[in-house]
Amino acid sequence: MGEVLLEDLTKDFGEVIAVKEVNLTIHDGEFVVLLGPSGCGKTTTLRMIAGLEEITSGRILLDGRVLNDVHPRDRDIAMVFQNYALYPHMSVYKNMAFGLKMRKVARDEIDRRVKSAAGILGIETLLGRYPGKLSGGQRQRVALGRAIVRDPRVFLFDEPLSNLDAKLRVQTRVEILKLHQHLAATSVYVTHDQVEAMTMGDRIVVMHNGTIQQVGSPMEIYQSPANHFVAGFIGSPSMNFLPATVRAEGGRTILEGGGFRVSLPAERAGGLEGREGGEVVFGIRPEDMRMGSEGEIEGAVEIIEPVGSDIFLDLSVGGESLTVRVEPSVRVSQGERIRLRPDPARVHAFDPGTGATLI
Amino acid sequence: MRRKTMLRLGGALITLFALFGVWVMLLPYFWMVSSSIKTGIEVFDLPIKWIPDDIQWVNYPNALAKGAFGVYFYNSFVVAFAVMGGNLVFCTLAGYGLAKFRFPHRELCFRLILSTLMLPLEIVLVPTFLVVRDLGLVNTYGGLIAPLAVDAFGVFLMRQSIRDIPDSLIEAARMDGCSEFGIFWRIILPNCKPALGALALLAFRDNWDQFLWPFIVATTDNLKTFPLGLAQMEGIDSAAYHEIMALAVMGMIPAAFIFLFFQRAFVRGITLTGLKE
Amino acid sequence: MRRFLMTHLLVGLLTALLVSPAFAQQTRITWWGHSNCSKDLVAEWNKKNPNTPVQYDFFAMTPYFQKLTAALSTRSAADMFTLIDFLLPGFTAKNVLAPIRPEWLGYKDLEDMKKAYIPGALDGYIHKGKLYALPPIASGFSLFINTKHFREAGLDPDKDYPRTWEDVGRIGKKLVKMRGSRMVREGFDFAMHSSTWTMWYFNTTIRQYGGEILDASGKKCLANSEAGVKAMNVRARIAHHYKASDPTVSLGTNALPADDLPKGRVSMFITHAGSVAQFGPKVMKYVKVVPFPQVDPKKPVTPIYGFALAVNPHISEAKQRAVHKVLKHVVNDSKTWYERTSYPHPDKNFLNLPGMEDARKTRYLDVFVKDISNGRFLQRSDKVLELNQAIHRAMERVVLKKEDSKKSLDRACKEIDAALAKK
Amino acid sequence: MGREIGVDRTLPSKIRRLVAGGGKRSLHSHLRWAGFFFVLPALIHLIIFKFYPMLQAFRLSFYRYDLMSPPVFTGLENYNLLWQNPLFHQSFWVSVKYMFGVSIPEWFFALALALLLNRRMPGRSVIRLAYFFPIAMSQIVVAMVWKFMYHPYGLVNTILETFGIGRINWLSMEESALPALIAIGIWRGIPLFGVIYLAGLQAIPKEYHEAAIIDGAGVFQRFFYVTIPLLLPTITFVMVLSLLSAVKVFLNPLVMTEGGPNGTTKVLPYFIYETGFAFFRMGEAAAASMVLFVFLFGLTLIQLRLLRRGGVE
Repeated sequence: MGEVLLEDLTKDFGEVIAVKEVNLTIHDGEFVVLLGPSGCGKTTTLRMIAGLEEITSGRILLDGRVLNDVHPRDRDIAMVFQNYALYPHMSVYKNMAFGLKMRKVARDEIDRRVKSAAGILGIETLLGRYPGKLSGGQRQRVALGRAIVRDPRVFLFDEPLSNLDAKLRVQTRVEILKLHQHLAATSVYVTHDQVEAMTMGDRIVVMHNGTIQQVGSPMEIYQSPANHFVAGFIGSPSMNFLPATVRAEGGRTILEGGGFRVSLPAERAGGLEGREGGEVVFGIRPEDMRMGSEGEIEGAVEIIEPVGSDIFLDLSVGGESLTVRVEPSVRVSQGERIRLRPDPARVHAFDPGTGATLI
Repeated sequence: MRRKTMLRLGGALITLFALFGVWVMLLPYFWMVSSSIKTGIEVFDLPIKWIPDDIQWVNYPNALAKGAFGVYFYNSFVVAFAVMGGNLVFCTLAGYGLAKFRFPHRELCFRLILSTLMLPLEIVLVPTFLVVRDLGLVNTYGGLIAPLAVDAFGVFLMRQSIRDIPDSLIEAARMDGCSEFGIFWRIILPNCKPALGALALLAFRDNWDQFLWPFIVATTDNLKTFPLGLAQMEGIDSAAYHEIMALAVMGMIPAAFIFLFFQRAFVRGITLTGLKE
Repeated sequence: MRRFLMTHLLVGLLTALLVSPAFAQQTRITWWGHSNCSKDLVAEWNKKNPNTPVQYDFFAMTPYFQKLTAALSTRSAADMFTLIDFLLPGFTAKNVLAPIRPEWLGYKDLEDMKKAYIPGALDGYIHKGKLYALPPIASGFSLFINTKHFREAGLDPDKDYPRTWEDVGRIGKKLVKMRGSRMVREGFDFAMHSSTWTMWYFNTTIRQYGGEILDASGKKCLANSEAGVKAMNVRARIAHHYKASDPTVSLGTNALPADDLPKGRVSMFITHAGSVAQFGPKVMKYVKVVPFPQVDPKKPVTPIYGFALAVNPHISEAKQRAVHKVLKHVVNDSKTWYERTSYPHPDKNFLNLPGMEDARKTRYLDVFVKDISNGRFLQRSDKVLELNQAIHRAMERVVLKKEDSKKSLDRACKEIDAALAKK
Repeated sequence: MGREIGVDRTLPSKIRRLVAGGGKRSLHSHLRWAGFFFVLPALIHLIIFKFYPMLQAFRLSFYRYDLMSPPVFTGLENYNLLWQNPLFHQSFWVSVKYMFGVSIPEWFFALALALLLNRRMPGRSVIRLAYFFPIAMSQIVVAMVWKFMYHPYGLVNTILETFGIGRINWLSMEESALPALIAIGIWRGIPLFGVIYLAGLQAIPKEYHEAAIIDGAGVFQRFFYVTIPLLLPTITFVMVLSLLSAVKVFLNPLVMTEGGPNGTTKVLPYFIYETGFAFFRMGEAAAASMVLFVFLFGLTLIQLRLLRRGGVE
């Protein structure tokens, strides 16, 4: 079992409120990713779960038991640290055995568990070495091994891949996922990398300024961002935002701005009801537009960025910048004026004041 | 090409200069050792003879026989090691507390501790003596050791050193089920060994050396330390330079010995104490 | 957390262990001295009196008396301790010495006791009619001359030795040996390694000129009087007029000045009786001791001093009685004392004791004791150390920087008056 | 979303905190106490053996106290006496001269030594060892050995005479006694501060020098624009420590000169010691201690400011 409940979790460091009234349920066996830019409170939340950070108010429950004043060692939670936090003066074996030794587990049991974890991670041959003599990837595995041997109810990962190079990062990502499937333990994973979050998380919790912006599966978050922030944060290159005015013309709702005029199908326009004549933020992802002569958006090509599989074009639309993804076969030249047609099902609009998603 | 020869020449000059400096630094030692194996009359003979014709090893046993030097050496060892131990334990504990915990008035605590660096013993000799007397410690090992057992410099050194140990090690240990003291013992101590070495060496040297305080506190012969024994040689036989030097040589051996073995660790220890920030 | 507390407890326990007093024996008598010359006497006592053994500890170097002060003030001093005579006024003014009881030592009273001693030998230890310390040593200063150097210079050491300070300068000049412009042998030298030695000479010389350092009330400095200036000039003339000594060698902080005579670096030197034993028979073969130089040999004044034994007033009367027994043992037999310590004893009959004939001749006891009987103790004052230092500094200015004697002494007197004015 | 079980949000935050904390001391205040407990032994020790005596000394400075009779309150008299005592002024300046006389050369020589030993040269480890050796020599031995070295017939004069310079009685001349003691202080201090500098030098990442070389900086430019600025924290640290340790000197004047000649080596700690223990004027000694303390405190404050500017917290 390993169901984690965060209730009104708040943390303030004096003046700064790092985490504000966070409520979240993490189900048993789930892999939840806390995602957000640095300083959003995700790591603080994780550390509160671990018991390393004091809770200002609110509660954390694990399987119904309040953890607030439970010592980290008694929480049955293991953590993989960003810098791995391997004890430099202990061999790999001792590093992995340390937590069990502290819990007075019998020696042969420790041996069995360390060896088994080492087997899973393929680090049997490293057991006698010291952390200083290991490569980054090896250290990463030892850190994972140290968490595994404890057989905890919850695994916490604090940006565990940020110290690895790009290739190793992808590889380890897969391994962690496999490991998760194998162990089926609840995992909370903190990262600022949306690719990691999208590929790994059963659910993603997007945080910003200490509050949860949205909780959902990767696709939910991608397709139906709860607000302007989530929409902008998820996706790469990020969603284009253009100021627009809502117009109602002949039963159709039209978003109009400098250089574009997008008309919405009736079933998508519900969220804009009563806003006719008002300002909104029109949002569209680069991949949700097609080039075409009858397109509703018009702009001049400023920068052409071929990345191999695609080409990204930076356009100037009514003085605003807009990025679009086009097929690699498309041939355009700088300064050329082109027209784009957005997929009406993928058009978003946000309240310019609150950032709330309107459609 | 010319530049290169110039550089090489410069390097050679610097090496020569360094060697000359070595002699300046070591001359007193040579003189000390040389004097310790001469007869009393030869010590100031001119021109100076570094190795006397007739080496007087007998000066050593003779000098030792002029006081209870076995006892003095023993006491110096007891005091030096006990104070060193006290420093290692208390300074490291305090350094850890100051480096890694947040508690109210932590900075004030640190400042207060540092401010004691400005209090030479001579300034507070009498009040300190009164305290020791009130604790019933006059003429005890406790009295010799207790007032010296914590040194602000040691606290500073250890704090700087421990600050460089990543917080995550401590947190990992906390999650691994270590008690707070266990963290100190199993994680912090092994990871600040070089600084501990440097602290131990300095503490040993400074306290092998204590003169004024033992002089005031030790009231019987069996509690005198080596420097007191050495100093009283002047009272016994003020012209026995050769024997005084023999004692000086012997008194230097323990500290020199420890230094020879730990100088590398010492340099490393200082290097790693976060002065680099 | 529990282990953490346990460790604290352990440390506490260890401290408590260290705290437990190392010595708790009650019958032991403790004695602090400034040198270990009494070592053998103590051993003898302990053999005879196993129930009241004496634990003798000696502390050399100047800080001994400072240590004594600290210990007396905190009531942690030994039961008995050695005290140099001139510190007595400072201690008696503060009531930290128990009076010596002549009746416990076998005398009727103090007057009776005085009769047993060389006249004046106890004067330095009497305050308001009570004796506060018992001197086993009466030490004076006499002039040591190197007979070999005298003969080399064509002088007869038995006839031509100096009687007056002017003689010292005049003869000293003849004994000087130069190499180029540098003096490699001095004719005469003053020991000046501490302010007290300086004061012994200066106080004596000013008295030889009929002056005193302080007035009768002890509150006013008279060192800059005519006698004082003359006394200071004695020093200046030997160094600068006769050039019999090298100021850069003779003064102040010279490492160990008593070493120069046996090494032949100085031909005449003033020191105390204990030096005879220190120099040893090899050196004494060519060293002769003659009386302390005077201004007017018909009106001789010499310096004397002594280390005396005092009793801690904070111990019980019974214990004081026991301490007196030890005192009696120490001073009982002046011949034994002399043999053990090589310091003359102030016993009136000291020289006439059986078995002393040899010592009188070979160790110049006649000379020493005669000088001692002309001796006067240093100026009594509870500010004596400040007096000594002020005069010492004045002397340094005169000899090293050739400052005018009067001017230098004026400054010294200013310093002394300021010190005396303090309570 | 996710508000299955919740504490009523309308409750004031204080009450919420109470509910969360359960009224007991929470885990983390526990941890804070643990930190305090680690510091506690040292703190208690310093309170007993440093602060309390210091307060006592402060109190005593307003009393006339000869150690043996009870103290008498005299207000500011002790300070007044000191102010009027030329010997105190002399001692103060002797201490200042000694302090800067020892530490300023130490700053430079120790840095030079560290630079020297940081170079590659044949037999470097042996040379290093030889230079650092004086660290191991104990103070009393230093005092005694140097006292004999400065003897009119001692080694120093022997060497000078071979160069045709006349004999000087170093410790007996007003002009030379303090410089002689200063020389010892420097000799003994250089190795320790050399180690500290060496440590600082070795902690400077090589890249900075390499970057400077690429930028075309010469040896001296690199020294002034790379080494010195990066070494600044170490430099200020050495400055503070060398001054503080120099001002404490006591044993050398005691053993070697007894403060003479003419008071030219009577450093303030010696003055304090003498006034208290030889002249029995503890109150005056305590007042002098206070002056020394305030002086050091001021000096350290100035230096700490420099230190902070140098980048050390």
